[in-house]
Amino acid sequence: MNRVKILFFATLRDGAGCKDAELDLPLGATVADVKTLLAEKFPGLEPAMPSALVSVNREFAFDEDAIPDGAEIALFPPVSGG
Amino acid sequence: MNRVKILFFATLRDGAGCKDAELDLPLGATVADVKTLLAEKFPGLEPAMPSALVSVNREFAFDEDAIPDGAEIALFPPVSGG
Amino acid sequence: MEPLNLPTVFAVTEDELDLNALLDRITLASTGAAAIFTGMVRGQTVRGGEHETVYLEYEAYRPMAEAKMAQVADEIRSRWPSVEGIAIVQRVGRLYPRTPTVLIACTAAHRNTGVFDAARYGIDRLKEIVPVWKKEIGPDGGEWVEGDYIPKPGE
Amino acid sequence: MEPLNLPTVFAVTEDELDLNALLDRITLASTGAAAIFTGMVRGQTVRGGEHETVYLEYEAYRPMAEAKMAQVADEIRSRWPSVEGIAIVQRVGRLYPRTPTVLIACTAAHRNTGVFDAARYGIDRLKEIVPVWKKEIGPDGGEWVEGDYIPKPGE
Repeated sequence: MNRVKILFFATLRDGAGCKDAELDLPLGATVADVKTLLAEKFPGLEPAMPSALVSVNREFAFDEDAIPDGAEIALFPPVSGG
Repeated sequence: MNRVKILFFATLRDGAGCKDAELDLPLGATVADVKTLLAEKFPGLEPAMPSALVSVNREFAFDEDAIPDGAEIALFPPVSGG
Repeated sequence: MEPLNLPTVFAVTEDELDLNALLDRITLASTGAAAIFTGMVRGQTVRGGEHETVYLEYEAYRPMAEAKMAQVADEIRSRWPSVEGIAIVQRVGRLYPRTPTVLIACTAAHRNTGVFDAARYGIDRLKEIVPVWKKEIGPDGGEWVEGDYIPKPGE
Repeated sequence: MEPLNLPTVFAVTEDELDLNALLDRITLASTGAAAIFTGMVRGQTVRGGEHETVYLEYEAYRPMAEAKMAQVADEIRSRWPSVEGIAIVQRVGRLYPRTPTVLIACTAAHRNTGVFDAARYGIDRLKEIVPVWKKEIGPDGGEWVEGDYIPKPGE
Protein backbone atom coordinates (compact mmCIF):
# COMPACT_ATOMS: atom_id res chain seq x y z
CA MET A 1 0.00 0.00 0.00
CA ASN A 2 1.04 3.60 -0.57
CA ARG A 3 -0.19 6.10 2.03
CA VAL A 4 -0.47 9.55 0.49
CA LYS A 5 -1.51 12.95 1.75
CA ILE A 6 -4.38 14.70 -0.02
CA LEU A 7 -4.89 18.50 0.09
CA PHE A 8 -8.08 20.23 -1.07
CA PHE A 9 -8.30 23.88 -2.07
CA ALA A 10 -11.05 26.35 -2.98
CA THR A 11 -14.15 24.67 -4.48
CA LEU A 12 -12.61 21.23 -3.90
CA ARG A 13 -12.15 22.00 -0.20
CA ASP A 14 -15.75 23.21 -0.01
CA GLY A 15 -16.88 19.99 -1.73
CA ALA A 16 -14.78 17.63 0.39
CA GLY A 17 -15.74 19.46 3.57
CA CYS A 18 -12.15 19.28 4.82
CA LYS A 19 -8.70 20.70 4.03
CA ASP A 20 -6.78 17.47 3.92
CA ALA A 21 -7.04 13.72 4.20
CA GLU A 22 -4.92 10.59 4.05
CA LEU A 23 -5.51 7.88 1.53
CA ASP A 24 -4.11 4.38 1.08
CA LEU A 25 -3.48 3.63 -2.56
CA PRO A 26 -2.83 0.27 -4.18
CA LEU A 27 0.66 0.00 -5.66
CA GLY A 28 0.80 1.38 -9.20
CA ALA A 29 -2.16 3.71 -8.68
CA THR A 30 -2.42 6.66 -11.06
CA VAL A 31 -3.89 10.15 -10.76
CA ALA A 32 -7.09 8.82 -12.37
CA ASP A 33 -7.33 6.15 -9.64
CA VAL A 34 -6.92 8.80 -6.95
CA LYS A 35 -9.76 10.84 -8.43
CA THR A 36 -12.02 7.79 -8.53
CA LEU A 37 -11.22 6.84 -4.95
CA LEU A 38 -11.75 10.38 -3.70
CA ALA A 39 -15.07 10.73 -5.55
CA GLU A 40 -16.28 7.61 -3.72
CA LYS A 41 -15.00 8.77 -0.33
CA PHE A 42 -16.20 12.38 -0.66
CA PRO A 43 -19.46 12.47 -2.67
CA GLY A 44 -19.56 16.28 -2.26
CA LEU A 45 -16.57 16.54 -4.60
CA GLU A 46 -18.68 15.52 -7.58
CA PRO A 47 -19.67 18.95 -8.99
CA ALA A 48 -16.10 20.32 -8.82
CA MET A 49 -14.32 17.13 -9.91
CA PRO A 50 -14.66 17.37 -13.72
CA SER A 51 -12.67 20.63 -13.86
CA ALA A 52 -10.31 19.82 -10.99
CA LEU A 53 -6.56 20.09 -11.46
CA VAL A 54 -4.25 17.70 -9.65
CA SER A 55 -0.72 18.21 -8.41
CA VAL A 56 1.62 15.50 -7.19
CA ASN A 57 4.54 16.67 -5.06
CA ARG A 58 3.77 20.27 -6.12
CA GLU A 59 3.90 19.65 -9.87
CA PHE A 60 0.86 19.50 -12.12
CA ALA A 61 -0.09 15.87 -12.76
CA PHE A 62 -2.35 14.10 -15.25
CA ASP A 63 -4.62 11.08 -15.30
CA GLU A 64 -2.07 8.51 -16.43
CA ASP A 65 0.73 9.70 -14.09
CA ALA A 66 1.78 7.17 -11.44
CA ILE A 67 1.75 8.24 -7.79
CA PRO A 68 5.11 7.97 -5.99
CA ASP A 69 5.36 6.60 -2.46
CA GLY A 70 4.15 8.99 0.22
CA ALA A 71 3.21 11.65 -2.32
CA GLU A 72 1.61 14.99 -1.45
CA ILE A 73 -1.38 15.21 -3.78
CA ALA A 74 -3.52 18.34 -4.14
CA LEU A 75 -6.86 18.87 -5.87
CA PHE A 76 -7.98 22.35 -6.83
CA PRO A 77 -9.83 24.28 -9.54
CA PRO A 78 -8.02 26.20 -12.30
CA VAL A 79 -6.14 29.01 -10.58
CA SER A 80 -7.72 32.46 -10.23
CA GLY A 81 -5.22 34.48 -8.22
CA GLY A 82 -3.52 37.72 -9.03
CA MET B 1 10.41 97.82 -26.83
CA ASN B 2 9.47 94.46 -25.40
CA ARG B 3 11.23 93.50 -22.16
CA VAL B 4 11.40 89.73 -21.83
CA LYS B 5 12.79 87.36 -19.23
CA ILE B 6 15.41 84.85 -20.35
CA LEU B 7 16.09 81.59 -18.48
CA PHE B 8 19.12 79.36 -19.15
CA PHE B 9 19.32 75.68 -18.25
CA ALA B 10 22.00 72.98 -18.26
CA THR B 11 24.73 73.56 -20.89
CA LEU B 12 23.16 76.91 -21.82
CA ARG B 13 23.34 78.07 -18.20
CA ASP B 14 26.96 76.96 -18.03
CA GLY B 15 27.65 78.87 -21.27
CA ALA B 16 25.83 82.05 -20.27
CA GLY B 17 27.37 81.98 -16.81
CA CYS B 18 24.05 82.92 -15.26
CA LYS B 19 20.59 81.44 -14.66
CA ASP B 20 18.52 84.29 -16.03
CA ALA B 21 18.66 87.66 -17.69
CA GLU B 22 16.41 90.41 -19.00
CA LEU B 23 16.47 91.49 -22.61
CA ASP B 24 14.86 94.37 -24.47
CA LEU B 25 13.61 93.23 -27.85
CA PRO B 26 12.55 95.38 -30.77
CA LEU B 27 8.84 95.02 -31.58
CA GLY B 28 8.22 92.14 -33.92
CA ALA B 29 11.30 90.24 -32.81
CA THR B 30 11.31 86.50 -33.43
CA VAL B 31 12.96 83.54 -31.71
CA ALA B 32 15.77 83.76 -34.27
CA ASP B 33 16.36 87.42 -33.29
CA VAL B 34 16.51 86.45 -29.61
CA LYS B 35 19.15 83.83 -30.34
CA THR B 36 21.24 86.34 -32.30
CA LEU B 37 20.99 88.96 -29.55
CA LEU B 38 21.87 86.46 -26.84
CA ALA B 39 24.83 85.10 -28.81
CA GLU B 40 26.19 88.68 -28.97
CA LYS B 41 25.57 89.39 -25.30
CA PHE B 42 26.83 86.03 -24.00
CA PRO B 43 29.71 84.82 -26.19
CA GLY B 44 30.05 81.71 -24.00
CA LEU B 45 26.75 80.46 -25.38
CA GLU B 46 28.30 79.77 -28.76
CA PRO B 47 29.17 76.08 -28.45
CA ALA B 48 25.75 75.13 -27.06
CA MET B 49 23.67 77.46 -29.26
CA PRO B 50 23.41 75.33 -32.44
CA SER B 51 21.57 72.51 -30.64
CA ALA B 52 19.67 74.74 -28.19
CA LEU B 53 15.91 74.44 -27.85
CA VAL B 54 13.83 77.51 -27.11
CA SER B 55 10.59 77.83 -25.20
CA VAL B 56 8.35 80.89 -25.11
CA ASN B 57 5.90 81.05 -22.24
CA ARG B 58 6.63 77.37 -21.50
CA GLU B 59 5.85 76.05 -24.99
CA PHE B 60 8.48 74.94 -27.48
CA ALA B 61 9.15 77.76 -29.98
CA PHE B 62 10.87 77.95 -33.33
CA ASP B 63 12.98 80.47 -35.23
CA GLU B 64 10.17 82.26 -37.04
CA ASP B 65 7.84 82.50 -34.00
CA ALA B 66 7.14 86.06 -32.81
CA ILE B 67 7.80 86.93 -29.17
CA PRO B 68 4.76 88.17 -27.21
CA ASP B 69 5.05 91.11 -24.80
CA GLY B 70 6.78 90.28 -21.55
CA ALA B 71 7.41 86.68 -22.57
CA GLU B 72 9.29 84.16 -20.47
CA ILE B 73 11.87 82.68 -22.83
CA ALA B 74 14.04 79.69 -21.95
CA LEU B 75 17.07 78.22 -23.72
CA PHE B 76 18.17 74.69 -23.03
CA PRO B 77 19.64 71.61 -24.69
CA PRO B 78 17.49 68.64 -25.80
CA VAL B 79 16.05 67.14 -22.64
CA SER B 80 17.81 64.25 -20.92
CA GLY B 81 15.75 63.59 -17.80
CA GLY B 82 14.09 60.47 -16.61
CA MET C 1 27.64 40.23 -13.96
CA GLU C 2 27.20 36.71 -12.60
CA PRO C 3 23.70 35.38 -13.23
CA LEU C 4 23.93 33.75 -9.80
CA ASN C 5 23.96 37.18 -8.19
CA LEU C 6 20.74 38.33 -9.83
CA PRO C 7 18.09 38.90 -7.16
CA THR C 8 14.85 36.93 -7.36
CA VAL C 9 12.23 37.60 -4.71
CA PHE C 10 9.08 35.51 -4.49
CA ALA C 11 6.58 35.19 -1.70
CA VAL C 12 3.04 34.40 -0.68
CA THR C 13 2.30 36.71 2.21
CA GLU C 14 -0.47 38.12 4.37
CA ASP C 15 1.41 41.40 4.72
CA GLU C 16 0.77 44.64 2.88
CA LEU C 17 2.79 44.88 -0.35
CA ASP C 18 5.58 47.43 0.05
CA LEU C 19 6.53 48.50 -3.47
CA ASN C 20 9.40 50.68 -2.29
CA ALA C 21 11.05 47.86 -0.36
CA LEU C 22 10.47 45.26 -3.09
CA LEU C 23 11.90 47.55 -5.75
CA ASP C 24 14.95 48.19 -3.60
CA ARG C 25 15.55 44.44 -3.23
CA ILE C 26 15.76 43.93 -7.01
CA THR C 27 17.81 47.04 -7.85
CA LEU C 28 21.49 46.47 -8.62
CA ALA C 29 24.20 49.07 -9.14
CA SER C 30 23.77 48.40 -12.87
CA THR C 31 19.95 48.79 -12.84
CA GLY C 32 18.41 51.76 -14.65
CA ALA C 33 14.81 50.72 -15.25
CA ALA C 34 11.99 48.79 -13.60
CA ALA C 35 8.59 47.72 -14.86
CA ILE C 36 6.18 46.88 -12.09
CA PHE C 37 2.70 45.44 -12.36
CA THR C 38 0.28 45.44 -9.47
CA GLY C 39 -3.26 44.07 -9.34
CA MET C 40 -5.82 45.47 -6.94
CA VAL C 41 -9.19 44.36 -5.60
CA ARG C 42 -11.88 46.06 -7.69
CA GLY C 43 -14.77 47.33 -5.59
CA GLN C 44 -16.92 48.03 -8.63
CA THR C 45 -16.81 45.87 -11.72
CA VAL C 46 -18.49 46.78 -14.99
CA ARG C 47 -17.14 44.14 -17.37
CA GLY C 48 -19.16 40.90 -17.28
CA GLY C 49 -22.19 42.45 -15.56
CA GLU C 50 -21.98 45.38 -13.16
CA HIS C 51 -21.57 44.33 -9.55
CA GLU C 52 -20.06 45.30 -6.25
CA THR C 53 -17.39 43.51 -4.23
CA VAL C 54 -17.21 43.87 -0.44
CA TYR C 55 -13.93 41.99 -0.21
CA LEU C 56 -11.97 39.11 -1.70
CA GLU C 57 -10.69 36.16 0.25
CA TYR C 58 -7.43 34.84 -1.25
CA GLU C 59 -6.15 31.35 -0.61
CA ALA C 60 -2.93 29.72 -1.83
CA TYR C 61 -1.27 26.34 -1.87
CA ARG C 62 1.81 28.03 -0.52
CA PRO C 63 4.74 25.69 -1.15
CA MET C 64 3.57 24.92 -4.68
CA ALA C 65 2.76 28.61 -5.30
CA GLU C 66 6.30 29.61 -4.34
CA ALA C 67 7.77 26.83 -6.49
CA LYS C 68 5.66 27.99 -9.47
CA MET C 69 6.71 31.62 -8.86
CA ALA C 70 10.32 30.47 -9.06
CA GLN C 71 9.43 28.72 -12.32
CA VAL C 72 7.83 31.91 -13.72
CA ALA C 73 11.02 33.80 -12.80
CA ASP C 74 13.12 31.16 -14.60
CA GLU C 75 10.88 31.45 -17.67
CA ILE C 76 11.28 35.25 -17.63
CA ARG C 77 15.09 34.98 -17.40
CA SER C 78 15.25 32.53 -20.27
CA ARG C 79 13.11 34.78 -22.49
CA TRP C 80 14.58 38.15 -21.45
CA PRO C 81 18.23 37.50 -20.53
CA SER C 82 18.80 41.22 -19.87
CA VAL C 83 16.43 41.18 -16.89
CA GLU C 84 18.41 41.74 -13.69
CA GLY C 85 16.01 41.47 -10.72
CA ILE C 86 12.59 39.84 -10.46
CA ALA C 87 10.01 40.12 -7.69
CA ILE C 88 6.80 38.07 -7.65
CA VAL C 89 4.58 38.48 -4.61
CA GLN C 90 1.01 37.36 -3.99
CA ARG C 91 -0.84 38.66 -0.97
CA VAL C 92 -3.46 36.34 0.55
CA GLY C 93 -6.19 36.63 3.16
CA ARG C 94 -9.12 39.04 3.27
CA LEU C 95 -8.44 41.96 0.93
CA TYR C 96 -10.66 44.98 0.47
CA PRO C 97 -11.21 47.13 -2.64
CA ARG C 98 -8.29 49.33 -3.74
CA THR C 99 -5.78 47.04 -2.03
CA PRO C 100 -2.82 45.78 -4.10
CA THR C 101 -2.96 41.98 -4.12
CA VAL C 102 -0.15 40.96 -6.42
CA LEU C 103 3.08 42.42 -7.69
CA ILE C 104 5.40 41.45 -10.54
CA ALA C 105 8.48 43.61 -11.01
CA CYS C 106 11.40 43.25 -13.40
CA THR C 107 14.51 45.41 -13.50
CA ALA C 108 17.16 45.86 -16.18
CA ALA C 109 19.93 48.26 -17.14
CA HIS C 110 17.72 50.02 -19.72
CA ARG C 111 13.99 50.29 -20.38
CA ASN C 112 14.22 49.07 -24.00
CA THR C 113 15.42 45.59 -23.04
CA GLY C 114 12.05 43.95 -22.52
CA VAL C 115 11.21 44.84 -18.91
CA PHE C 116 7.64 45.82 -19.80
CA ASP C 117 7.07 42.60 -21.75
CA ALA C 118 8.75 40.58 -19.00
CA ALA C 119 6.46 42.00 -16.31
CA ARG C 120 3.42 41.42 -18.46
CA TYR C 121 4.48 37.84 -19.16
CA GLY C 122 4.98 37.37 -15.43
CA ILE C 123 1.46 38.40 -14.44
CA ASP C 124 -0.05 36.37 -17.29
CA ARG C 125 1.85 33.26 -16.19
CA LEU C 126 1.07 33.81 -12.52
CA LYS C 127 -2.61 33.79 -13.39
CA GLU C 128 -2.11 30.51 -15.28
CA ILE C 129 0.08 28.29 -13.13
CA VAL C 130 0.52 29.71 -9.62
CA PRO C 131 -2.01 27.96 -7.36
CA VAL C 132 -3.91 30.85 -5.79
CA TRP C 133 -7.68 31.23 -5.71
CA LYS C 134 -9.99 34.03 -4.73
CA LYS C 135 -13.52 34.08 -3.42
CA GLU C 136 -15.50 37.22 -4.06
CA ILE C 137 -17.68 38.34 -1.19
CA GLY C 138 -20.47 40.67 -2.31
CA PRO C 139 -23.52 42.09 -0.58
CA ASP C 140 -25.34 38.77 -1.26
CA GLY C 141 -22.69 36.23 -0.27
CA GLY C 142 -19.52 34.63 -1.60
CA GLU C 143 -18.51 32.95 -4.81
CA TRP C 144 -15.22 31.49 -6.01
CA VAL C 145 -13.78 33.30 -9.01
CA GLU C 146 -13.32 30.75 -11.79
CA GLY C 147 -10.03 30.35 -13.59
CA ASP C 148 -9.89 28.70 -16.98
CA TYR C 149 -6.29 27.74 -17.72
CA ILE C 150 -5.46 24.02 -17.87
CA PRO C 151 -1.71 23.50 -17.43
CA LYS C 152 0.03 21.09 -19.75
CA PRO C 153 2.47 18.37 -18.66
CA GLY C 154 5.78 19.95 -17.68
CA GLU C 155 4.27 23.33 -16.77
CA MET D 1 -17.29 57.22 -14.62
CA GLU D 2 -16.81 60.93 -15.19
CA PRO D 3 -13.51 61.65 -16.93
CA LEU D 4 -13.24 64.74 -14.75
CA ASN D 5 -12.87 62.55 -11.68
CA LEU D 6 -9.92 60.60 -13.03
CA PRO D 7 -6.85 61.28 -10.91
CA THR D 8 -3.76 62.76 -12.56
CA VAL D 9 -0.72 63.37 -10.40
CA PHE D 10 2.32 65.14 -11.76
CA ALA D 11 5.22 66.67 -9.94
CA VAL D 12 8.85 67.72 -10.03
CA THR D 13 10.15 67.11 -6.54
CA GLU D 14 13.29 66.84 -4.46
CA ASP D 15 11.65 64.23 -2.23
CA GLU D 16 12.12 60.47 -2.32
CA LEU D 17 9.60 58.78 -4.62
CA ASP D 18 7.03 56.87 -2.58
CA LEU D 19 5.57 54.25 -4.91
CA ASN D 20 3.02 53.05 -2.35
CA ALA D 21 1.58 56.52 -1.83
CA LEU D 22 1.61 57.41 -5.53
CA LEU D 23 -0.15 54.17 -6.45
CA ASP D 24 -2.78 54.81 -3.79
CA ARG D 25 -3.47 58.28 -5.22
CA ILE D 26 -4.30 56.87 -8.67
CA THR D 27 -6.32 53.84 -7.52
CA LEU D 28 -10.11 54.13 -7.87
CA ALA D 29 -12.75 51.71 -6.59
CA SER D 30 -12.97 50.44 -10.17
CA THR D 31 -9.20 49.95 -10.58
CA GLY D 32 -7.84 46.42 -10.92
CA ALA D 33 -4.42 46.87 -12.55
CA ALA D 34 -1.46 49.23 -12.53
CA ALA D 35 1.63 49.39 -14.70
CA ILE D 36 4.44 51.38 -13.14
CA PHE D 37 7.76 52.35 -14.64
CA THR D 38 10.63 53.68 -12.57
CA GLY D 39 14.05 54.79 -13.71
CA MET D 40 17.03 54.64 -11.40
CA VAL D 41 20.53 56.10 -11.35
CA ARG D 42 22.91 53.50 -12.73
CA GLY D 43 26.16 53.31 -10.80
CA GLN D 44 27.83 51.09 -13.37
CA THR D 45 27.13 51.47 -17.06
CA VAL D 46 28.29 49.02 -19.69
CA ARG D 47 26.46 50.21 -22.81
CA GLY D 48 28.32 52.98 -24.61
CA GLY D 49 31.63 52.32 -22.86
CA GLU D 50 31.95 50.97 -19.35
CA HIS D 51 32.11 53.66 -16.72
CA GLU D 52 31.18 54.53 -13.17
CA THR D 53 28.80 57.19 -11.89
CA VAL D 54 29.25 58.73 -8.46
CA TYR D 55 25.98 60.63 -8.65
CA LEU D 56 23.69 62.48 -11.05
CA GLU D 57 22.61 66.06 -10.62
CA TYR D 58 19.09 66.60 -12.03
CA GLU D 59 17.77 70.00 -12.98
CA ALA D 60 14.32 70.96 -14.30
CA TYR D 61 12.55 73.97 -15.72
CA ARG D 62 9.82 73.29 -13.22
CA PRO D 63 6.72 75.13 -14.43
CA MET D 64 7.26 74.02 -18.02
CA ALA D 65 8.11 70.46 -16.88
CA GLU D 66 4.84 70.23 -14.98
CA ALA D 67 2.91 71.63 -17.94
CA LYS D 68 4.53 69.08 -20.25
CA MET D 69 3.78 66.27 -17.79
CA ALA D 70 0.14 67.32 -17.93
CA GLN D 71 0.38 67.20 -21.71
CA VAL D 72 1.88 63.69 -21.62
CA ALA D 73 -1.03 62.62 -19.38
CA ASP D 74 -3.50 64.12 -21.87
CA GLU D 75 -1.80 62.27 -24.72
CA ILE D 76 -2.02 59.00 -22.75
CA ARG D 77 -5.73 59.52 -22.06
CA SER D 78 -6.49 60.24 -25.70
CA ARG D 79 -4.64 57.09 -26.85
CA TRP D 80 -5.78 54.74 -24.06
CA PRO D 81 -9.25 55.92 -22.97
CA SER D 82 -9.52 53.03 -20.50
CA VAL D 83 -6.71 54.43 -18.36
CA GLU D 84 -8.11 55.61 -15.03
CA GLY D 85 -5.28 57.21 -13.03
CA ILE D 86 -1.92 58.60 -14.16
CA ALA D 87 1.08 59.60 -12.07
CA ILE D 88 4.17 61.25 -13.56
CA VAL D 89 6.87 62.31 -11.12
CA GLN D 90 10.44 63.41 -11.72
CA ARG D 91 12.82 63.70 -8.82
CA VAL D 92 15.53 66.36 -9.10
CA GLY D 93 18.67 67.27 -7.17
CA ARG D 94 21.67 65.10 -6.36
CA LEU D 95 20.76 61.45 -6.83
CA TYR D 96 22.99 58.50 -6.08
CA PRO D 97 23.13 55.07 -7.77
CA ARG D 98 20.17 52.74 -7.15
CA THR D 99 17.86 55.69 -6.41
CA PRO D 100 14.57 55.90 -8.33
CA THR D 101 14.55 59.18 -10.22
CA VAL D 102 11.34 59.08 -12.24
CA LEU D 103 8.00 57.29 -12.07
CA ILE D 104 5.22 56.83 -14.60
CA ALA D 105 2.19 54.86 -13.44
CA CYS D 106 -1.09 54.14 -15.19
CA THR D 107 -4.08 52.35 -13.70
CA ALA D 108 -7.12 50.74 -15.34
CA ALA D 109 -9.89 48.30 -14.53
CA HIS D 110 -8.06 45.40 -16.23
CA ARG D 111 -4.49 44.68 -17.27
CA ASN D 112 -5.34 43.98 -20.93
CA THR D 113 -6.53 47.54 -21.61
CA GLY D 114 -3.19 49.08 -22.54
CA VAL D 115 -1.73 50.03 -19.14
CA PHE D 116 1.68 48.59 -20.00
CA ASP D 117 1.77 50.40 -23.34
CA ALA D 118 0.49 53.58 -21.71
CA ALA D 119 3.24 53.57 -19.09
CA ARG D 120 5.86 52.88 -21.72
CA TYR D 121 4.54 55.69 -23.90
CA GLY D 122 4.65 57.96 -20.86
CA ILE D 123 8.32 57.40 -20.09
CA ASP D 124 9.25 57.69 -23.77
CA ARG D 125 7.43 61.02 -24.06
CA LEU D 126 8.81 62.31 -20.78
CA LYS D 127 12.31 61.74 -22.14
CA GLU D 128 11.37 63.69 -25.27
CA ILE D 129 9.47 66.77 -24.16
CA VAL D 130 9.66 67.28 -20.39
CA PRO D 131 12.46 69.82 -19.74
CA VAL D 132 14.70 68.00 -17.28
CA TRP D 133 18.44 67.53 -17.64
CA LYS D 134 21.01 65.49 -15.82
CA LYS D 135 24.71 65.92 -15.25
CA GLU D 136 26.69 62.81 -14.57
CA ILE D 137 29.35 63.16 -11.91
CA GLY D 138 32.02 60.46 -12.14
CA PRO D 139 35.37 59.96 -10.46
CA ASP D 140 36.90 62.43 -12.95
CA GLY D 141 34.34 65.23 -12.96
CA GLY D 142 30.94 66.11 -14.38
CA GLU D 143 29.35 66.01 -17.81
CA TRP D 144 25.84 66.83 -19.02
CA VAL D 145 24.01 63.86 -20.46
CA GLU D 146 23.00 64.70 -24.02
CA GLY D 147 19.44 64.34 -25.21
CA ASP D 148 18.68 64.10 -28.90
CA TYR D 149 14.97 64.72 -29.42
CA ILE D 150 13.96 67.93 -31.22
CA PRO D 151 10.30 68.77 -30.48
CA LYS D 152 8.10 69.79 -33.37
CA PRO D 153 5.76 72.79 -33.37
CA GLY D 154 2.73 72.03 -31.23
CA GLU D 155 4.52 69.49 -29.03
